[in-house]
Amino acid sequence: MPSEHTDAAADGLLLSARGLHKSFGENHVLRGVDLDIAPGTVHALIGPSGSGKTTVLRSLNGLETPDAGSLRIGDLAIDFARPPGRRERAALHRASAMVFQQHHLFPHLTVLGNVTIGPVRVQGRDRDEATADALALLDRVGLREKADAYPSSLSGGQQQRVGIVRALALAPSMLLFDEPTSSLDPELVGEVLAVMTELAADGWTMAVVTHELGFAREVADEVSFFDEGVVVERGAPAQLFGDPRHERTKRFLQRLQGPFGG
Amino acid sequence: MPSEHTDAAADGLLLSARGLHKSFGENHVLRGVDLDIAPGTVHALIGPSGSGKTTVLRSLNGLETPDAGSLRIGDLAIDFARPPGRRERAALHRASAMVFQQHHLFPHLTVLGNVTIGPVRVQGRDRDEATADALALLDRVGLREKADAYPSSLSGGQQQRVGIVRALALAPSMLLFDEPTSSLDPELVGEVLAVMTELAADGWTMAVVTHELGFAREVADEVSFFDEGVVVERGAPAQLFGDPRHERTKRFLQRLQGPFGG
Amino acid sequence: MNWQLVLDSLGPIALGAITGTIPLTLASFSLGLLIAIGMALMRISGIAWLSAVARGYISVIRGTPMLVQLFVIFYGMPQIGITLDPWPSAIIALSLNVGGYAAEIIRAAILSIPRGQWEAAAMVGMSRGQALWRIVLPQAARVSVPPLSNTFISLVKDTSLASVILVTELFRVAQRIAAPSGEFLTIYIVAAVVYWVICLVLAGGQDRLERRLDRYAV
Amino acid sequence: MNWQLVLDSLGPIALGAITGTIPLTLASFSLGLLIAIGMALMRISGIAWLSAVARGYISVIRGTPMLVQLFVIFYGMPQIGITLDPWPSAIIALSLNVGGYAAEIIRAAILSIPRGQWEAAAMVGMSRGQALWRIVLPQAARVSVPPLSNTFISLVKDTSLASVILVTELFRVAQRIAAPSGEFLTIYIVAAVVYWVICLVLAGGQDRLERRLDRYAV
Amino acid sequence: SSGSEPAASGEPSSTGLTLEQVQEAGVLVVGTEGTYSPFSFHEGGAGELTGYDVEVITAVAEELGVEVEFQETQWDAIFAGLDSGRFDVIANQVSITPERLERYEFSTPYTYSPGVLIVPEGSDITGFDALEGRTSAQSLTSNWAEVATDAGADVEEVEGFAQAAELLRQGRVDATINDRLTFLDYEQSQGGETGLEVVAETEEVSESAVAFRAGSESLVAAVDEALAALAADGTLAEISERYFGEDVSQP
Ligand SMILES: Nc1ncnc2c1ncn2[C@@H]1O[C@H](COP(=O)(O)OP(=O)(O)OP(=O)(O)O)[C@@H](O)[C@H]1O
Ligand SMILES: Nc1ncnc2c1ncn2[C@@H]1O[C@H](COP(=O)(O)OP(=O)(O)OP(=O)(O)O)[C@@H](O)[C@H]1O
Ligand SMILES: [Mg+2]
Ligand SMILES: [Mg+2]
Repeated sequence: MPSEHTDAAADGLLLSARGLHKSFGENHVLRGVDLDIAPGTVHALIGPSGSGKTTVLRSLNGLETPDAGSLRIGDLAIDFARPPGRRERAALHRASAMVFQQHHLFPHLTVLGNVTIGPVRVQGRDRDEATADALALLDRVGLREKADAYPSSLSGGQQQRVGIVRALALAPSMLLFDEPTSSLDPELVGEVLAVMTELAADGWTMAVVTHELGFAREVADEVSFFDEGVVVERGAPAQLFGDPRHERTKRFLQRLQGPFGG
Repeated sequence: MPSEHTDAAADGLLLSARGLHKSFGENHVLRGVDLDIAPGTVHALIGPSGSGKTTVLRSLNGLETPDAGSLRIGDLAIDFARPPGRRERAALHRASAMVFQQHHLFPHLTVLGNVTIGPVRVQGRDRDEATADALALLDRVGLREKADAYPSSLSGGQQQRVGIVRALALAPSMLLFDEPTSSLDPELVGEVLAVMTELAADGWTMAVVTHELGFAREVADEVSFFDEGVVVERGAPAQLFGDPRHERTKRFLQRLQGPFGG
Repeated sequence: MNWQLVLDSLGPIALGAITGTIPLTLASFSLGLLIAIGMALMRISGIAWLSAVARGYISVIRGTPMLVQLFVIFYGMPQIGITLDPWPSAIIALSLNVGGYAAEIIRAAILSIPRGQWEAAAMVGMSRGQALWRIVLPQAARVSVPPLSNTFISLVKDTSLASVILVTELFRVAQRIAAPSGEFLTIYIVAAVVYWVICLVLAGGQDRLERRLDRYAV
Repeated sequence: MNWQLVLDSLGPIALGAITGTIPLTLASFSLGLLIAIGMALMRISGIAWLSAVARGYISVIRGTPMLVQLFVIFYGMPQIGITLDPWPSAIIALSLNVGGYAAEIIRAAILSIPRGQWEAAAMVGMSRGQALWRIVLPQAARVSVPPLSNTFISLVKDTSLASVILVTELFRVAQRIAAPSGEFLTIYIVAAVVYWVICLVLAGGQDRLERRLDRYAV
Repeated sequence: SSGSEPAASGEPSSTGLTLEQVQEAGVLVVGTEGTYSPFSFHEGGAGELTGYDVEVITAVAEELGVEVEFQETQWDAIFAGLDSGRFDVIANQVSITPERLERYEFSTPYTYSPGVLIVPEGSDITGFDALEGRTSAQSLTSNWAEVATDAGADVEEVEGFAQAAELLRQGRVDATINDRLTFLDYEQSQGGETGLEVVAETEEVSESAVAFRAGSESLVAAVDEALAALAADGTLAEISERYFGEDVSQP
């Protein structure tokens, strides 16, 4: 279940980003990105490689620092006009939790250790309580019996589900997914998408970078199409996939279907 | 173009494997695999994870040694009743060339170095001649200007295309592909499949392990469906995909389409 | 071979190992590791002057003979008013030395941990310090055990240099025994065997540690 | 500080480095690397007795003091009829030593190269020997440069031990200069500075090599 | 006699040491090798520290009315130890040389020993003039290397007499020059069967004495007095007879 402190602001949004800019050296990667996410909704981010989707998502979690723009998540508001301090970045880490493409589980900790290290060591929760919660979450994704296994002994799909549980256990106000299935064998993709679908149904607020157009179509409440560092087009999935307004969106959707169909 | 020494035997087949068995410890992975490939045809190998597809392909190239069974490629015939010697394995390496899933390019050599090291150092060909041929092949896959780049500076799709050129440059009698696109970003898959489609049109004999059912359907002449170490069903793609005879085949094809369609 | 001499020397030499070589090695290695971690972190801190200090330290320590470092600490520093006893001096010199060599090993090991681990730790809410101690260093340990054991095993034998600053250890005992009879070759071989036994024990520990850390090999 | 003595000693000590320390280091390191590659290959050969021989060699070499190894080769072997001159003895002892330490480094580096590289080499038609020299070792070099430079820099200073078997090098020259007056501390500091300069040059070489090998970093 | 010395008792310093300071401390700290037989070594190898120099300095301390404490170190650290105040004096067959006289003070000598030219039995070298172009093994600790060089020999430096003897027996050097006393002791320890023989003796006699930091005049004077007293009452001669079978404490 989503944590209680999911606070919508006056505008009814949980997250609102305005005019995010970011350059890596000469490379102007974000060129004014706006993003709005209402509480309890799933927002899909799609677009070609290099268009800045990952950079936006990492900015939301405080792993990347935009050069300009502003961001509000819940009651945390940050203006990137001046670089955020250590405190502000820590607050961003706390506000959302991320599921990485390459999962980045901690290989030297067991599955349970991966899930509880945040709640126990960082949030200072009671170990027994955190363990009980973690086991309940693992149970939900069908991995309770793997609690004492090390990540290296799990399949890719199992690892990714542990990554999701690690994020859930932090009780964030929203979840961020960066192509959570793109490094998985085709047969394992299903099990991860199924878990994500359930979370959406439970009312979690989610931002999902994905190439799985099927998932975006079925599960997302809203889709943003990125290209060259801006949101070119946003809308409900039915509209954006069925009747894309921009030429660039159309071309992208065709290209992704590939030469041999889906 | 395929090399000239593509020799079909009396049965009209370039490759014929019979009763291949292989165990890893307790794990009986291949349980009597038969495979026939006619010269100039594309044979797709599909099936669930762990069914033994990679093991078969590696056996064809001599990277794995079956415990029993026999294999004929061109005029090379090997009976695995007794373990093949170093000579026989070397002959297997020569008979076919493999494109690996993870490409396994040599990171300390340039693209050109990767492509020419086999012809020059192993086959003893003249360096200038081999270089000219390699550049021509690179040109074909659109990578001539990357000849002096190191693999680490290429995108995944470019790396995989170099892997294909490295295999072509060996002038083998057939090409083996082990899921050549499954580690690629969705957008890069197309460029690799396009090259493979061209090679098929040129008349190369190819064995392709793939999850890209679209490619198998359009390009393959024949498809073998693997499960638990045996070929459960083989046939033309239209028949096998359109009207699978075995329950297992049906279930697999459904699963691969996934919860959100293709 | 004078077997009687061998037998008679074995006891005192082993005693020298137990009262000198082994405690000196253990103390210096533990301290040295701490120094090394500090220096490695300074070198990769990205803060120019910290990094320069660490570079200078590593360069001087690795670049000059330990014998001279011992001399300077024990015989040189009293001339500027700092007089330390033999054991503290030896431990300082040896651990500074370990610190210099091990810093490079640990630096390489830390850099070998993928950036994603730091990021996952930050995402989970850890400070950089927490990420270092709970996530990165435990993983770096795996990579650095074999080269660190080279350093450790070298240290065992380098402790013999401490005899120039009045520390009595294995090799000094051997020299004493060799002096009256002149049979230095025989006695030195006995000493070598005792060193070898110590190093065998260490190598066994290294194997066990490597296997344990391999539990979670990626 | 006796500055006149410092000035007077600098020339002879530097000469000792040029005629003793440096050639001894270079010869022993090159030979030692070859031994190390051989031993590393033996250890991972999968052939039990080869692997056991390599293990034993590495254990004895790392486990016993180089001083004793020098003594055994120079003073011990004549007793079984093999008499070698100081320089050959020193090069043998030092390169055997480098071989022992570097073997473990190179073994770890070879094992760190993914199996796919061996397989791609086999696919291309290479023999195991060709795969090793053309594909695996060049990549292993990248991983092993930093720890090997630790070994190299240690060797520079360990050459001073060769003075006990009559090789005249930097440190022996320093001792000779210090002996009549007893000003060992001063002269040793001069010697340390000369060692340091040598090691700075080596560390510079290491940096350049690392950068060059990083060209194709994965 | 003193009073002008600034260093407080017990606090090591690189300046000289007065008799007063030693008496106040009640202990004379002596630097010695402990591995130099028969002058400074351990009984049977692993026993108590003993030897000619050790006994002489112990007797001197007794005359001064203070305890004696030994610090054992390597030869190349021994002067650094004295400089840095790690010990008060050195008793380790330190020969008096012009260079050392510039930096240190010495007591009256308590060992007088000629050098001997030692060769393998049956060698064609019969005197110093036959050393021209031959190789001689010499310890760095002694000054006999100069004699060898002056005689035209190539010098190989070794760590001690035992190594020199080994090289001679293995035929890898032609000769060695060392204290007669050292050779006598070596012969004794080998039961007379050394395979080596003395073929000549130097004119020059090496004089070894207790070494002090410069500025220790009052202490030197007291030690000289003690040595004189020990010579007078036959103690020195008695110690010497026990180690060498003759009195080497007098010229
Ligand atoms: N740390 C970095 N340093 C330099 N450039 C970077 C960095 N991270 C990203 N970039 C560059 O920023 C651009 C956008 O990258 P980003 O990863 O956000 O794209 P994306 O939309 O997530 O693409 P993909 O679908 O391939 O993951 C790319 O050109 C990338 O090379
Ligand atoms: N070198 C090996 N050692 C031990 N077991 C192995 C080895 N190679 C493969 N296996 C096992 O053999 C079985 C078949 O593996 P294989 O890679 O051939 O399957 P696959 O059909 O290619 O599957 P995937 O679609 O996942 O690539 C698996 O259970 C695998 O774990
Ligand atoms: Mg991305
Ligand atoms: Mg496979």
